[in-house]
Amino acid sequence: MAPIEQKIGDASNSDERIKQVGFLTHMMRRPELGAVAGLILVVTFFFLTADRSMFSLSGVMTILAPASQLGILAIAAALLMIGGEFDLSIGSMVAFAGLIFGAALTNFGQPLWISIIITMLLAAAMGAVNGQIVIRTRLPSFIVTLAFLFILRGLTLVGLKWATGGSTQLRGIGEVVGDGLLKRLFSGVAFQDLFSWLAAHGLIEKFDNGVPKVTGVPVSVVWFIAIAGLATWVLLRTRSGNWVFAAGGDPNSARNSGVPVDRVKTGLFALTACAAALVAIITVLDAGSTDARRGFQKEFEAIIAAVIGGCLLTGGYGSAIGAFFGAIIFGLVSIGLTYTKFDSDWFQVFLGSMLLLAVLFNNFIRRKVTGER
Amino acid sequence: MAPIEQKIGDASNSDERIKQVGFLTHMMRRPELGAVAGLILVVTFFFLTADRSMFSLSGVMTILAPASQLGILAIAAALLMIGGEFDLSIGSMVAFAGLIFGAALTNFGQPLWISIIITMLLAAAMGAVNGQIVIRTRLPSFIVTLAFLFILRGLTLVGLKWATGGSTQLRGIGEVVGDGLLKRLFSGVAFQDLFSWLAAHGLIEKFDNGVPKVTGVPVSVVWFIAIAGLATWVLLRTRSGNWVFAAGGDPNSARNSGVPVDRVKTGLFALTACAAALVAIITVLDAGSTDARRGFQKEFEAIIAAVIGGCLLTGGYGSAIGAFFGAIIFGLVSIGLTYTKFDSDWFQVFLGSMLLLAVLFNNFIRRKVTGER
Amino acid sequence: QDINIIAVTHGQANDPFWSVVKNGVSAGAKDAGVSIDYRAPETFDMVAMSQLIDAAVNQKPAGLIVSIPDSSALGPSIQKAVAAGIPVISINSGSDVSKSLGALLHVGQDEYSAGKAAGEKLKEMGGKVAICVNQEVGNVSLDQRCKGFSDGFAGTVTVLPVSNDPADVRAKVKAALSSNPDIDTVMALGASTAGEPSLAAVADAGMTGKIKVATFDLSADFLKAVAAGDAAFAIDQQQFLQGYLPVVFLANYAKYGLIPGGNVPSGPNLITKEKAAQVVELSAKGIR
Amino acid sequence: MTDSQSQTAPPVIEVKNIVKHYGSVIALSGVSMKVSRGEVLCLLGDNGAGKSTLIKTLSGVVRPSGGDFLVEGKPVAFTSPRDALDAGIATVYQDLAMIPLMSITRNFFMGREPVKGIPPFRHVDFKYCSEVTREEMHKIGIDIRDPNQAVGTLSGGERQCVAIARAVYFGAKVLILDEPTSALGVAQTSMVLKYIHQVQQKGLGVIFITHNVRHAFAVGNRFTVLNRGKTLGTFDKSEISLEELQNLMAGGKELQVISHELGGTI
Amino acid sequence: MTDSQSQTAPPVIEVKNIVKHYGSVIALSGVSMKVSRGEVLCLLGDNGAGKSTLIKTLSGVVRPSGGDFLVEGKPVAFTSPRDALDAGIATVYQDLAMIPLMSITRNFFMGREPVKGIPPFRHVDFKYCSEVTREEMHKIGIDIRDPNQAVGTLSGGERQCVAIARAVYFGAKVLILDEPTSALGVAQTSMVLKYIHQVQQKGLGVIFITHNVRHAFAVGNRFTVLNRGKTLGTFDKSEISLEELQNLMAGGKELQVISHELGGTI
Ligand SMILES: Nc1ncnc2c1ncn2[C@@H]1O[C@H](COP(=O)(O)OP(=O)(O)OP(=O)(O)O)[C@@H](O)[C@H]1O
Ligand SMILES: Nc1ncnc2c1ncn2[C@@H]1O[C@H](COP(=O)(O)OP(=O)(O)OP(=O)(O)O)[C@@H](O)[C@H]1O
Ligand SMILES: [Mg+2]
Ligand SMILES: [Mg+2]
Repeated sequence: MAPIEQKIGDASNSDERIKQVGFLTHMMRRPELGAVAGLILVVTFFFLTADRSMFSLSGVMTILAPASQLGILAIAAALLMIGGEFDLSIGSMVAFAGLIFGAALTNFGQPLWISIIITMLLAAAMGAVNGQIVIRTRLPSFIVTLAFLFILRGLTLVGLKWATGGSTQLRGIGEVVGDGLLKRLFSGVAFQDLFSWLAAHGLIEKFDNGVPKVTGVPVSVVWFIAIAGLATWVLLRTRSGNWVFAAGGDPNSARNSGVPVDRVKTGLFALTACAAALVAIITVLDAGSTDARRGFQKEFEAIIAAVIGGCLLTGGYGSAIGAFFGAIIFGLVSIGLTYTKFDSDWFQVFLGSMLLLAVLFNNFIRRKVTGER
Repeated sequence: MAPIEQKIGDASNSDERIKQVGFLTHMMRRPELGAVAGLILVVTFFFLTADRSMFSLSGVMTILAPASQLGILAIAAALLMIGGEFDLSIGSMVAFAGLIFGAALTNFGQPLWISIIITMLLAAAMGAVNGQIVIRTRLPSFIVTLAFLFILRGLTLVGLKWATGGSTQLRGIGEVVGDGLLKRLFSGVAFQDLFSWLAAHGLIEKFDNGVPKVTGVPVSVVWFIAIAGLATWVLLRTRSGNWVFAAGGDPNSARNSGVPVDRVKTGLFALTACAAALVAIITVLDAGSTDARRGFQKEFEAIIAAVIGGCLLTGGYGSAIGAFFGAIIFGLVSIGLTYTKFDSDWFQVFLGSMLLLAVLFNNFIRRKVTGER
Repeated sequence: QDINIIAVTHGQANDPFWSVVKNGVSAGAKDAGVSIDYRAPETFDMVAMSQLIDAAVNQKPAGLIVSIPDSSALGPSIQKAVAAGIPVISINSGSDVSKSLGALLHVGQDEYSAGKAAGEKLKEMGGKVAICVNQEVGNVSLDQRCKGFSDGFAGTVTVLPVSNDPADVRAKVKAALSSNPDIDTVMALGASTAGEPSLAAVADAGMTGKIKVATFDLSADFLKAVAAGDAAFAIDQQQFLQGYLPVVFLANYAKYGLIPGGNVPSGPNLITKEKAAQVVELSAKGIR
Repeated sequence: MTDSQSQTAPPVIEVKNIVKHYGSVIALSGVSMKVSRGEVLCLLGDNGAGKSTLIKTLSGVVRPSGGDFLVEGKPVAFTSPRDALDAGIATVYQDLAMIPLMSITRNFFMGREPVKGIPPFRHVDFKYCSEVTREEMHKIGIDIRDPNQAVGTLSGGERQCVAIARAVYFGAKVLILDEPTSALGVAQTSMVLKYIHQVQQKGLGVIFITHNVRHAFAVGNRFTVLNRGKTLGTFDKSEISLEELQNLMAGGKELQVISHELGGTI
Repeated sequence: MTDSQSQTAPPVIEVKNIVKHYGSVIALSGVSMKVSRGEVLCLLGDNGAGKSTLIKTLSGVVRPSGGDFLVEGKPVAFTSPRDALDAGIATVYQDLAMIPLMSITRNFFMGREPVKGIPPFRHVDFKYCSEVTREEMHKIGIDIRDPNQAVGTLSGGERQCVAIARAVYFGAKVLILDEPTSALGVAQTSMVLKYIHQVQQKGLGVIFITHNVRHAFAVGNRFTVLNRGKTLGTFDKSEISLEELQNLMAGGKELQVISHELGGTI
C-alpha cells in the first residue's frame, strides 16, 4: 500500500492550487485591454509611415471627430451584443432620426428641445418595436433588424422627398436653429475658452490671425467619452449590467434565475436606437442638413469596432471600454491612411489588413498574458 | 396508501407517450418547409398586385436568373452557417475571382479551361486561408472575413487598374472566348432545342420572327438546382454532412467525439469561395465584362437567403433546400416589385416588409404545425 | 390607351444626382400624359441592372430609357429590347455605343467629358495640385468623372476615397490638406455627399478662398458657397433634362411617331458665382 | 402526518392532474402531488419519468398544458420563473441555470442582486456579494479560489454546489432541488443532506429529486413515485421500506438479478 | 494483482507525474496511475480534485503541461480526441460531448459513421444506424420514442445513457467513464454497472469515476484517490474497506458527524 500524504486544505484565502500572477497580468485579463494593444500597434505603424501632422493636436481632433460618432454607436452596439442581440438597423436609424429631427425643425417649425425629444422618443419606440418583434417571434435579431435596415432607409427617402418637395437633401436646419446652450450641447466644440487661452499663451498652434487652429474639443468627443464611462459603470457595477451579461450569456438560464430577459433586451434595443438618434442629432446640427445616405453601413462599422474591442458575437462577453478603443482604432485606420504616402487605390487593402493585424495582435497579447491555450 | 397502478411500458415501437402526428405535420417539421410557406405568401402577394407578365414563362425566367446566382452563394453560405461560421468576403470574392478570370483570359490570353481552373484553385486557396486564420487564431469568422471583404475588394480595384491600364472596368471578355461546349456550360441558356421545339409547336410564346421569347433555361438556374440537390444529399446522407452539423452544433463536443472539426471548417470556407468563383465565372461570361463593384453586398443577401430558409445564425441547424427557397423568395421580392405599380422610392420599404413578413409567416406556420411553444 | 414607359438606370433612388433624374422622368410623364416606371439596382451592379432591363422588356413597354455605363454587360439586354420592337433611348452614359446597340438617340453627356471640362476650367483658374474626392470608388461613372478630371487638369491629381458619411469626408479632406500643403484644388464628385464636407474641411484648415473647391452636381448649400465666392463652381449636367426629355420623346414617338434626329447634349453647364444664386431654390427642390 | 396536517393549513404547493405536452411528446399525463411546510417530499422515478418537467412547471419555466396548480391554497399561473421566485419558490435545476462566462459571484446573485445607493447612482456592492458567495460556498464545503473566476471553469461538482448554495440562500417558502447530489463528492453530499434537514427545520417545504434511494430515505418524509408521466403513488416514510421503494422506482424491471450479481450493493 | 501482472504485460494506460495548469490555476500537480487489461480502476476524489482533468488528458481533449503518458508501454502525445479514439480509448465525458440540435442517431455515430457505397456515392446508412441506436439504447434500459428526436429534448438521464451506450459500442481497448451513473435511475444504474462488468470480462481496461463508493466497490478492482490535484494513493480492493475509502475520499472532513445525524445512510 502506497503511503498516504494526508494534506487537508485549509480554508484560508491563499490556495496552493493557484500560481501567483502579477498585477499587470491581472489587468491584462480584462477584455478591453487587448484592444489597447491593438491601438498601440496601429499608432506605431502610423508613427513610422505617416506625415507628422497626423499627431499634431489638430490631426488628433480630425481623427477623433468621426471616431467619436462611430464610437457612440459602437458602445451601444457593444451593450446590445453583450446582451446577445444585433441591431443592423442603426445605420438606417441615423438617417431616419435625422429626417425626423430635420423635419420637426423646418417643416413643423418646432423649437430645438421639442425636436430633440420627439426624435429620441420616436427612436426609442422604433428600437422597442424591433426588440419586441425579436422577443415575441424568437426570430434571430439579425433578420428582423435587417428588415428594418431596408424599411427605415426607404422611409427616409420617401420622407425626405415629401419634406423637401422632391430632393434627397433636407437643408436649412442651421438657419432655423438659433444659437443657444442646448445647441452647443449637441454641436460645435467644447472648451473653447480653454483652447483660446492656450493659443493666446502659445501653447497650441494658431492661425496668423490669432485664432487657434483647434478651437476646442468636438462635442461628439465629449459625448463619446461620457457615454463610454457611463456604459462601463452600468455594465460592471449595476444590477442592469449584470442582467445584460446574463441575458446574453444564456437567456434560458438567466430567465430561470429570475432575470427579466425580455425587458432587458427591449431596453437595449431602445438604447441602441437612441444612440443612433443622438448621432443623427449631432451630425445634422453640425452639417446643417441631412440626406438619404446618412449613416450608410454604420451598423457594420459599429459591430466591427465592438468586436475589435473584444465583444463576443455570441453574446455574454465584452466591454464598453473595449468598444471605445475599437472605434478609435477603426477611425485611426480609416483616416490615418490619408496621412501616408500610399496610393489610395490600396486603401481598402490597407484597411482590411490593419483591422486583421489589430485583432490578431490584440488576441495574441491577451492569450500570451493570460496563459490561455 | 394510494393505490398503485403498475403500468410497465413495453419496449414495442408504439409508445403511449407519443401523440399521433399526421404525415403533413411530419413533413412540415423539416427546417426548409417553413420557407415554402413564405414563398407561397410572397407569390400570393404578387399574384394580387403585379402585372400578369410576371407569371409568364419569360417573367419566371427573369426572376430565376438573379435568384439562381444569389442561390448558389446562399447554399454555400448555408452550409458554412450550419458549420458554425460566416463568410463576409464572398461578395468581394465574386469581384476578385471575376478579375482573375478576366485577366487570365484577356491579359494572359489563357484558354477558357485553364482560366476556369486557375480561378477555382485561387478561390479555394483564399477560402482555405480564411478558414485557417479563423481556426488557428480562434477569432470570430465575422471579423476575419470582414477584413478579407476589404482586402479582396481593394485588390480587385488595384488589379483592374493594372489589367486595364487605369479603368475599373475590364471589357472585351466575350470576344476572346470562342464558342464551345465549355463556354456553354457556364453561360447562356440550356435546353435551347427543347424551347425551340416548344415554340415551333406554339406551346410557348415567341417573337414575330419565330424566335421563342425564352430561348432556354439560364445555365445558372441549372447549376443552382444541381448544387441544391447535391448539397442536400451531402448534408443528409453522408458522413461529411453529419460532421458539418456537428462542427456547427458544438465544436467542442464534436471534437471530443472524434470529428475533425478544423478540417471540416476549412473545407467549408474553401467551398464557399469556390461558389463565389463559380458565380463570378457565370456572370463574367454572361456579361462579357467585370468591374470593381461586382458582387457588392452579395454576402448579406446570401446570408439573408440562408436565414429565410431556416438556418440558425448560431450554427448547427438548417438546410440547403431552405436556402434554395430563401434565394427564390429574395429574388422574387427584389425583381417582383418592378412588375408592380409601386413607386421605386418605396422599393426598400417593400423589400424590408416582404422579408419580414416572409420570415414571420414561415416561423408562424412552423410553430403552428410542430406545436412548439 | 395607356402608354407605359420604363426607365432603368444605374443610379439608386437615394443618390442625389439620380433623384433629380427621377424627378425629371416623373415631370415628363405628367406633362406628356403617360405612365412611367423608374427602376435601378440597389447598388452599382451591372449584372442586376441587365436583369432589370430583361424584366422591363418582358412587360412590353411603349418605350425604354436606359443608361449604359457598361456596354458589354448591358448590350445584350438592350439588343433584346430592340429586337422585341421596343424603342430605346439611352441617357447619361453610353453616348459612344448608343447607336450601335440600336437606341434611337442619346440624351446627356458622358461623365468623362464633364470631368474633362471641369479639369480644364480649374487648370485655367491656376490649379496645380488637386485631390479628387470620390465617395464611391469602383462606381464606374464616378471613376470616369475622376479620370476625365485628371486628364483635363493635367497637374498632379490624387484620388481620395471617402464614404457617404460627412464627418468622415470632412476628416479625410482635412487630413489630406494638412499632410500635403501644396494642394490648391479640391474636386468633389457629389455636391452634398462630398462637396459640402470638403468646404467645411477647407474652412477648418483656414484656407477658405485659397483652395479652389469645385463639385459635380448641385446642392443648395454648395451653390450658396459658390455665390459667396468660397467655392469655385459646380458642374451641372442638367440631369433633370436627362430624365424629362426622353420621356417626352418616347411619348411623342408612341403617339405620333415623332423623334428628334440626333443626340441631345444636356450639359455640362458650369455654375459659377454669377449664376449660382438663381439656381439655389431649384436645387433645393430637386430640379437642378 | 399527511392528511391531518394538510386539513388545517393548506399545503404550500399542490398540483392536481398536471398535463404537459411537448409537440407530440407527452411528458406528463396527469400528475398530482403536494408539499407542506416543514416537510421533505422526495420525487422519485426512472429516467424520463417526467420529474424535471414537473418541477419546471412548479418553478414557472414551462407552462402546464392542463391541470391545477395551487400555492398555499390559491390557484396560480406563473408566466415566468420570476413569478415563482417572487412567490418564494427557489429551485436548483438539473441543468443548473448558470452562465458559464460570468463569475461565480455574479451567477450567485443573478436576478436578485442587492443594490445600494439612491436611484441615479444605485449600484451593486459586488465586494459584499463576493464575500457572501465565498462564505456560502465555504459552508457547503467548497473553498473557491477566487469568486471572480468564471463559472465555466469550475468542475461539475463545484458548479452544482454554487447552484445549491444559491437556492438555499434565497429560498423563502419552498426549496426545490432537482438531483442536487448527482455530481457531488461524499463530503458535499452529506453537507447537502444536512442542509435539507436544516431547511426543513426552519419550516420550509422541500421537494427533493434524487435517484439515490438511500439519500431519499435519509431526509424524506414522504415519497412520490413517477413513471412514464404518471404518479405511481405517494407513500409516507412509515408505509414503505427502502427495498420496496427501490423496486417501485425501477418499475419492476429486471433489477433484482443484477443487484444480486453485483453483490447487492447498489 | 497490482505489481506481479504489470511486470508481464505493460498496462494499457499509464501516466506518471502528470501536471496540468489552466492559466494560473493548477488542476493537476503530479498524478500517476495505470490501468491494465481486464481491470476496473476506480478514480475517486472530492469535487474539484482533478478527476475530469486527468481523464481529459487521457482522451486527448487537453494536453498535459508536463509528465509522461504511456499507452501499452509506448509514450504517446495525443493532439486531438481523434488520436485517442484511434488508439482504442473511448470516453464518456462528464458533460457528455453531444450536440443538442442533432438527432440521437447522428449523435450516437458522430465521428464514426459507417459508410457504404463507392467513393463518389459513398453515404451513411442512417436507417441501419437508427436500428443500432434503438437496440443499444434498449439494452441499457431506455426505450427511445424516435431515434430522430433531437438529443436536446431528452431528459438528463436519457442523455447520459446515450453517451454510455455510444462509448461501450465503440470501446476497443479502454473505456473511460466520468460519473456515468450520476443522473441515472436505479434500473439504469444497475445496467451500467453490469456493462462495466461485461466490458471488463471482455478484457478491456476500464477507468470508472464516481462519487458513489458503493458503486465503486461493486465493480472496481483498484481504487485511486485524488485530492486537490495530487494522488492520495492507490489501493487494491483487498487492501481497503468501504468505510476507509469513503473517509479517504472526503479528505477526512467532518463527514462522520453528519452521516451519523442522518442515520449513517449515505
Ligand atoms: N478551463 C479551466 N480553467 C480554469 N480552471 C479549471 C478549468 N477546468 C477545470 N478547472 C479547475 O481545475 C480543478 C479540477 O477540475 P476537474 O473538473 O478536473 O474536477 P473533478 O475532479 O472532475 O471534480 P467533479 O467531481 O466536481 O467533477 C477545479 O478546481 C476546476 O475549478
Ligand atoms: N423540450 C422537450 N421536447 C420534447 N420532449 C421533451 C422535452 N423535454 C423533455 N422531453 C421528454 O419528456 C420526458 C420527461 O423528461 P424529464 O426531463 O422530465 O425526465 P426526468 O424524470 O427529469 O428524467 P431524468 O431523471 O433522466 O432527469 C422525457 O422522455 C423527455 O424525452
Ligand atoms: Mg431530470
Ligand atoms: Mg468532473
